[in-house]
Amino acid sequence: MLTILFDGIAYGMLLFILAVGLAVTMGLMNFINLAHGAFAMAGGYITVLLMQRFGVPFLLCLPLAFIGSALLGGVLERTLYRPLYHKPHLDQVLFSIGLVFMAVASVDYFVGSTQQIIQLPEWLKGRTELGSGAWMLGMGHYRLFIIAVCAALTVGLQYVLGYTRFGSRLRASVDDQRVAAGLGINVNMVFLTTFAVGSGLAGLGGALGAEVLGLDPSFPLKFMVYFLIVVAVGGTSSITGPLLAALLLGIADVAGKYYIPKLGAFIVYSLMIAILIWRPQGLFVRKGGK
Amino acid sequence: MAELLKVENLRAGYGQAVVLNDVSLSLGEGQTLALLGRNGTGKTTLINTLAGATRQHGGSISLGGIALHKLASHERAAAGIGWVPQERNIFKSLTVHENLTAVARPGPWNPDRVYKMFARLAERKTNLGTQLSGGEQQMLAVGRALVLNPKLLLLDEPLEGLAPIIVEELLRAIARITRDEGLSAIIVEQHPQAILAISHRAVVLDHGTVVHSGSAEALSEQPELLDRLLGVARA
Amino acid sequence: MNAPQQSLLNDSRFRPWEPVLWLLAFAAPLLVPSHASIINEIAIVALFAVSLDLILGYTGIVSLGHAAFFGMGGYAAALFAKLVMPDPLVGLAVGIVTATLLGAACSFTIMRGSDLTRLMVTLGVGLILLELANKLDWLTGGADGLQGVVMGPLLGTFEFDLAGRTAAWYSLTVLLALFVLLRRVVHSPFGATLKAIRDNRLRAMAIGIPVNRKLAVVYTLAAGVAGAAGALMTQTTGFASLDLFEFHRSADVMLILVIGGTGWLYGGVAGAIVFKLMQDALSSITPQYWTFWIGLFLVVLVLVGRERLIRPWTWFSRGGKS
Amino acid sequence: MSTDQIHRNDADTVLSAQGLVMRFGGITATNNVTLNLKKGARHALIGPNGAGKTTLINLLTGVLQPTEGRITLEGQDITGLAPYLRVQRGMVRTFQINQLFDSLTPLQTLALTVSQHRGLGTKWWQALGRNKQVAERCEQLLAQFHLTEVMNQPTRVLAYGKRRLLEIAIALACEPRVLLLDEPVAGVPAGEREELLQTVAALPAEVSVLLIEHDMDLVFSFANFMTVLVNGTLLTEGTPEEIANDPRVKAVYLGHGEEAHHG
Amino acid sequence: QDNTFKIGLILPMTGQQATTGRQIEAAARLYMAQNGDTVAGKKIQLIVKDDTSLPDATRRLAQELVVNDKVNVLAGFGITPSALATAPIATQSKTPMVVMAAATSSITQASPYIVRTSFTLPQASVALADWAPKNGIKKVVTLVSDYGPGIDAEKYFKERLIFNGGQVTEALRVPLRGPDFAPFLQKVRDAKPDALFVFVPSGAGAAVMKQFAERGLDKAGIKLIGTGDVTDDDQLNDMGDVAVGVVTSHHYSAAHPSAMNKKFVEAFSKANKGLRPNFMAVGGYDGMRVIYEALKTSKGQGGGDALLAGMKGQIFESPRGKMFIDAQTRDVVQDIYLRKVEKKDGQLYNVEFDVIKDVKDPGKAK
Ligand SMILES: Nc1ncnc2c1ncn2[C@@H]1O[C@H](COP(=O)(O)OP(=O)(O)OP(=O)(O)O)[C@@H](O)[C@H]1O
Ligand SMILES: Nc1ncnc2c1ncn2[C@@H]1O[C@H](COP(=O)(O)OP(=O)(O)OP(=O)(O)O)[C@@H](O)[C@H]1O
Ligand SMILES: [Mg+2]
Ligand SMILES: [Mg+2]
Repeated sequence: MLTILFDGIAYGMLLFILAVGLAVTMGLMNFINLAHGAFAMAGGYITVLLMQRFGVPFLLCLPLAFIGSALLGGVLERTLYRPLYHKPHLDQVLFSIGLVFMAVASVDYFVGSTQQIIQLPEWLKGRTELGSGAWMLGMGHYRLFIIAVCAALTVGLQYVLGYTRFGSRLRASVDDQRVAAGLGINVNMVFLTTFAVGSGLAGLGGALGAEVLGLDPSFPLKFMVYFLIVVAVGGTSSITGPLLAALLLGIADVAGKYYIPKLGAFIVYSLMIAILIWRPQGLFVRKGGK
Repeated sequence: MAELLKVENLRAGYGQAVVLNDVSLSLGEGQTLALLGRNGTGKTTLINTLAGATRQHGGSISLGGIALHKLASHERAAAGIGWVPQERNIFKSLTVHENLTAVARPGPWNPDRVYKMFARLAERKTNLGTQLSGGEQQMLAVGRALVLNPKLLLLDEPLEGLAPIIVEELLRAIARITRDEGLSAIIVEQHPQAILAISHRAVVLDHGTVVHSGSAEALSEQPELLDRLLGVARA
Repeated sequence: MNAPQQSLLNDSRFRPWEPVLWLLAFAAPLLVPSHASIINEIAIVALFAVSLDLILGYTGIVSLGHAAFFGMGGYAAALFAKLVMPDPLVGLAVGIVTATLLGAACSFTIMRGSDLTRLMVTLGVGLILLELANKLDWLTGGADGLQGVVMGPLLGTFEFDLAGRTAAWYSLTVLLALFVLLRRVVHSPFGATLKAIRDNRLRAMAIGIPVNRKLAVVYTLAAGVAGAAGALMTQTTGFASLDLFEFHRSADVMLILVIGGTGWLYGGVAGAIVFKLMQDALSSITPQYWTFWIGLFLVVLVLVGRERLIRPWTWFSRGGKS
Repeated sequence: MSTDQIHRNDADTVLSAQGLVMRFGGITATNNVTLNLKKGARHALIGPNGAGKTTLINLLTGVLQPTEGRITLEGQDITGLAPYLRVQRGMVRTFQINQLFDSLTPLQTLALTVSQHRGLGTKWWQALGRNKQVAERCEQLLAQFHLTEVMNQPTRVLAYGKRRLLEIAIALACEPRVLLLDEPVAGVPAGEREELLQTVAALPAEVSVLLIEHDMDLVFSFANFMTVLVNGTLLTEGTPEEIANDPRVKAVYLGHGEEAHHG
Repeated sequence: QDNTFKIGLILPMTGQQATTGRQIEAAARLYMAQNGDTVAGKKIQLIVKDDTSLPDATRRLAQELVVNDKVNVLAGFGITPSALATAPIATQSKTPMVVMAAATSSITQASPYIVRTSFTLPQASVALADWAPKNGIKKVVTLVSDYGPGIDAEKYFKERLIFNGGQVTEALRVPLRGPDFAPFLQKVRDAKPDALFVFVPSGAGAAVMKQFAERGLDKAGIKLIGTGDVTDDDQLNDMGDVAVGVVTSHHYSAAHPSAMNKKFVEAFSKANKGLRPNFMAVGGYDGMRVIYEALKTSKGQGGGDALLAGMKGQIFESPRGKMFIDAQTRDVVQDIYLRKVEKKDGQLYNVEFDVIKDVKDPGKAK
């Protein structure tokens, strides 16, 4: 039972890393970027290719995946995304889906459509078991590792967005670009940084997730729904919202499959619908006042 | 008195349309300029152009020797512009406090001093921008410009929607600040008498050009001229 | 008739090109008989997209679960043909009614929340129905699809031929009938209240519009029309499978609608024609990588803008807006 | 005071709020407010910024649900009634910040409002302009608010002044019996303000109007009864003269100098 | 015109099933390259279409191929619903339909014009259920993807295992889109069976295998067995050491020790940048052979019924071994091998160690 809880948490954390960038672009920048998964895929493929072709160690691949996707995100923000901030959401949907299609076909063309498999270093492969019986807790080392990375990231992000001015400057820029600029905020820079970091996080998530979720060219489409669930249920106004939503989703998914495998996908979706009907703005909304 | 702002042959507008034609004016340190004119004559356009939010077609703006027209909008705040836009444009997803801290620059004005000036805001520190009354938003807009610690305040109809007593207070505060702290200000108002009393200079716009420029005192003493310049008769 | 009345009525008048367009559509299966089946598919997808336009374009409800109703109508019609009687028109009616009922039942889910919430709730409903159809395999055939659907002749006389010409005319007729109906609806006072809700809910309420009730009604109506499209699909292919409910079908139809432009009904039709023809052409040129070119098209479409894309000569002159 | 006023809730009171309380988290925006709007009244509601005037309107119209208190319209309890039903009973408002249908034209907006108000809102088989009475009423309204020239332009491209006029025209298109105006002339040029308020003042005598406004010249020329709200609490009520000379009102709201009335 | 013989090959070339399409297309082209493109005086033309695994698209494409392109044979069909959706077209137009991939038992019953050259899941699972009890595996948990083929595999494996005195303690079905196998595997671990029987579509096998090891199921003494899809040749190498020792049953392994197969594997990987052919490829390759031979026996006539007659009863040597097309059921009858994953020259292969001869599709027995 504890093992299931543990697995759920790890799975949730992974979803969180993958989706948190989207929570930022969608929630804070108000841009519907369905191509988010494509950046995650980029991170995954960077890792796989570096490991397979150049023998770069896994741990080194993670930051490289982050940087690579962040650069990619930055370049695309500069060239393609920026003119679209003012366009209606539906146009953004159309555009970002177009990017996904292109990404999927390109990866297929250059790398091929087979599942890519990552060989983890030995020390991440094992498993530790504590206790016994119903209270046995089995922890895969890799999952432990994911939880650690994610926890560190959460703390860092929370700090940046909550305790630095960057967070409020970002929101100010989104609320009213023209006035934010007139009041001394370098809006372009703020957006560029945010977008790049968001994409970088997705890339990191992709690199970490390739092992658990699998990696093939259809990755961005396959997981889009999951990202959206995390963002919608978590609400978009904080980091803790998506985190808790991802954990909830992860645990519900894993526990649901374990205890009532017959109901499979029902659980996650019913849970999501129930939550959203109950709290239409997501579980955690930014509230003023005291 | 040292000259702070010098605007020469300014031309600006929206898209291809030119709204301001050859506007020139200047303002000294610690002075207040009343910018008057009928509806739609380009007052807001002038203010926004100074703040860098409108497309400038020609002319030059210099602020304390800095060529403002060469700077991007966000660099102008650093150069000393503090802007209160006509529609207030409070950042709606930020709290009152964040609205101030997000843009604040080091200097004598900080959020606490703003709270002292508008006690109402202090009570509403954690409200989001959308959770303020109309007048509270106006106060916040003024406060937000002050924490930029500007050399030049641009106030676009700052009295709209404020209770008479607050209007009174605010006018007194502006007079005090310009006098004691050497700040300059440009104030746009549709009701001239109130601000002419605290201004040093007055400029009247019509159809995007300056039609009158002189001392505020002189203008307020010539009601017939004022009437002619701002007359209710509309085209 | 005073000037305001005249200009109000102008909006709902038929334009001269409209009958021409429809005549062309109906002539198409004769003009290009070899492509009757794609014409049929376009007509079905167009109807589906038009139904989405009713809620997305006119009422501002984003839905990524519209396939739920498509699938419902489809399965209902197919099951009816298989288990009860093979008459297409009765089957169509059954499909519409079931989808309408489902729409009414689901309409409470879209009353509250932001675009994103609605997006996710509709998507969730769609996926749950997919799972349901999967689990009810004794009825639906599960993941293998429902087989043994044999349609009787249309009106008792027109057999569905292999080339798909009967199918194409059948679908086109249903499309036209429902299109004309919806066209009436959106130009009526009822339609105007929908647009009002889309533009500003708060104000809509403040002039006495019962917002939630209208949303429920229009959602139900759109569900019924989507059900009709689904029914046409299974009837003309003689097969129903789970992918009728799939997420990507909802997503595709949204793409199609947005490509054609929301809020004018013809957007769905135009989008269906462009998207389907392009997909068909590209995927026969490069069956492996056609998605790349579709993607590129979407990106360019958005970056350049729908209006400018069809006026190439404006591409290089500096636009006033940008 | 409050019990007293409830008893004064006599026959010619159209709209009555009794003991309204509205709390936003820890903020009490409306604190036990009791207000009676008489039939045919030209009633002004004034008070410092953030006194709770807009909140009170939101409570009356049902945009917000009061934490405590009761609202009656023509003797019937409407406290829990949905906003649109209140409108259907004749209580109509304008918004401090324009709330318009951006993609519709003024003509369509008004036609829709009039149709909805005349019970045609569910008609789906007939075109919007088909009804002759509706079209005529639209024509009248457009002319009255100087919107005829722009009637076919999308609302979003209209100049601010026109949009403001449309905002009020919509309210009148609902043929209100009770009209609540929240700073209707804010942003309207000085010269046009009087004209606008005159249109309102010229409404049939049985229509009751509640006006919120900071422009004191206008308020005093319009109102025949005034209520002052401070910090969510009712400070005082009375005729314009009584209010103008009330030292408490001067202290918290009006200020001292004449020049303070920027109008 | 009259001298061409058209084969409409409808496959998923994009989306999650894309690898299936790629393998089959490559194999079909290889067969044509090796055997020439003129048969019985007819020029063979291959028309490839992408159905993105959407049954209604498959159907429409088939319809267009039949009506517009006047193809003589329809072929391909990556997933069961696609094949089933197209069956009525084959019947109506009397066009033979060669199923090269889809593996649900019932497909061939959907139309008298369907011929299958791939395999059926019952075939593979039954063979494994015969082998398991003899090798000390009595208590088994099954884990299959929740769709037609998976359910087939579960059903036939279970029946035969029970028949052989074994026992299925739990039957788990994972959603097709289920990205994470962890909870299911945890359940298996807690159930402590002798072995876990797995069927997942090729592609997902690697994930199962790795998580199987990660969760310590191997150390807990649970064996992993499954149909050959799990250790798909296409991906086997990337799976790494976790795959070593896994026992599967299937009709084809790239390591099948025959001269013909060696040649096939070599030629295939030479033509496709070193790609290793998998069981999909062999289905496509043999499918082409069946079509070629039928065309020959019908003397180039190309008529649907004549072709069909030519296809029925073909017996031949395929890279997989000996196989034939049952004239009655039009389904493939073939040897099913038991294989174990082993490392040879640094590469992983499914090495065959046992064979069950001439397995008919057990689904047809009833
Ligand atoms: N965004 C815009 N796009 C195009 N034209 C504009 C825009 N904003 C203002 N204008 C036009 O520019 C002219 C000057 O407008 P501006 O807002 O500067 O006037 P103003 O003097 O501030 O008026 P007010 O007293 O109403 O605030 C007007 O004719 C107006 O129509
Ligand atoms: N949603 C909310 N959450 C928290 N506080 C709110 C909310 N809405 C309003 N308030 C507070 O309630 C008080 C009353 O606001 P209201 O808008 O009613 O004032 P007002 O009298 O209309 O003022 P003004 O004259 O400035 O428009 C204000 O202090 C405001 O900050
Ligand atoms: Mg202005
Ligand atoms: Mg207010």
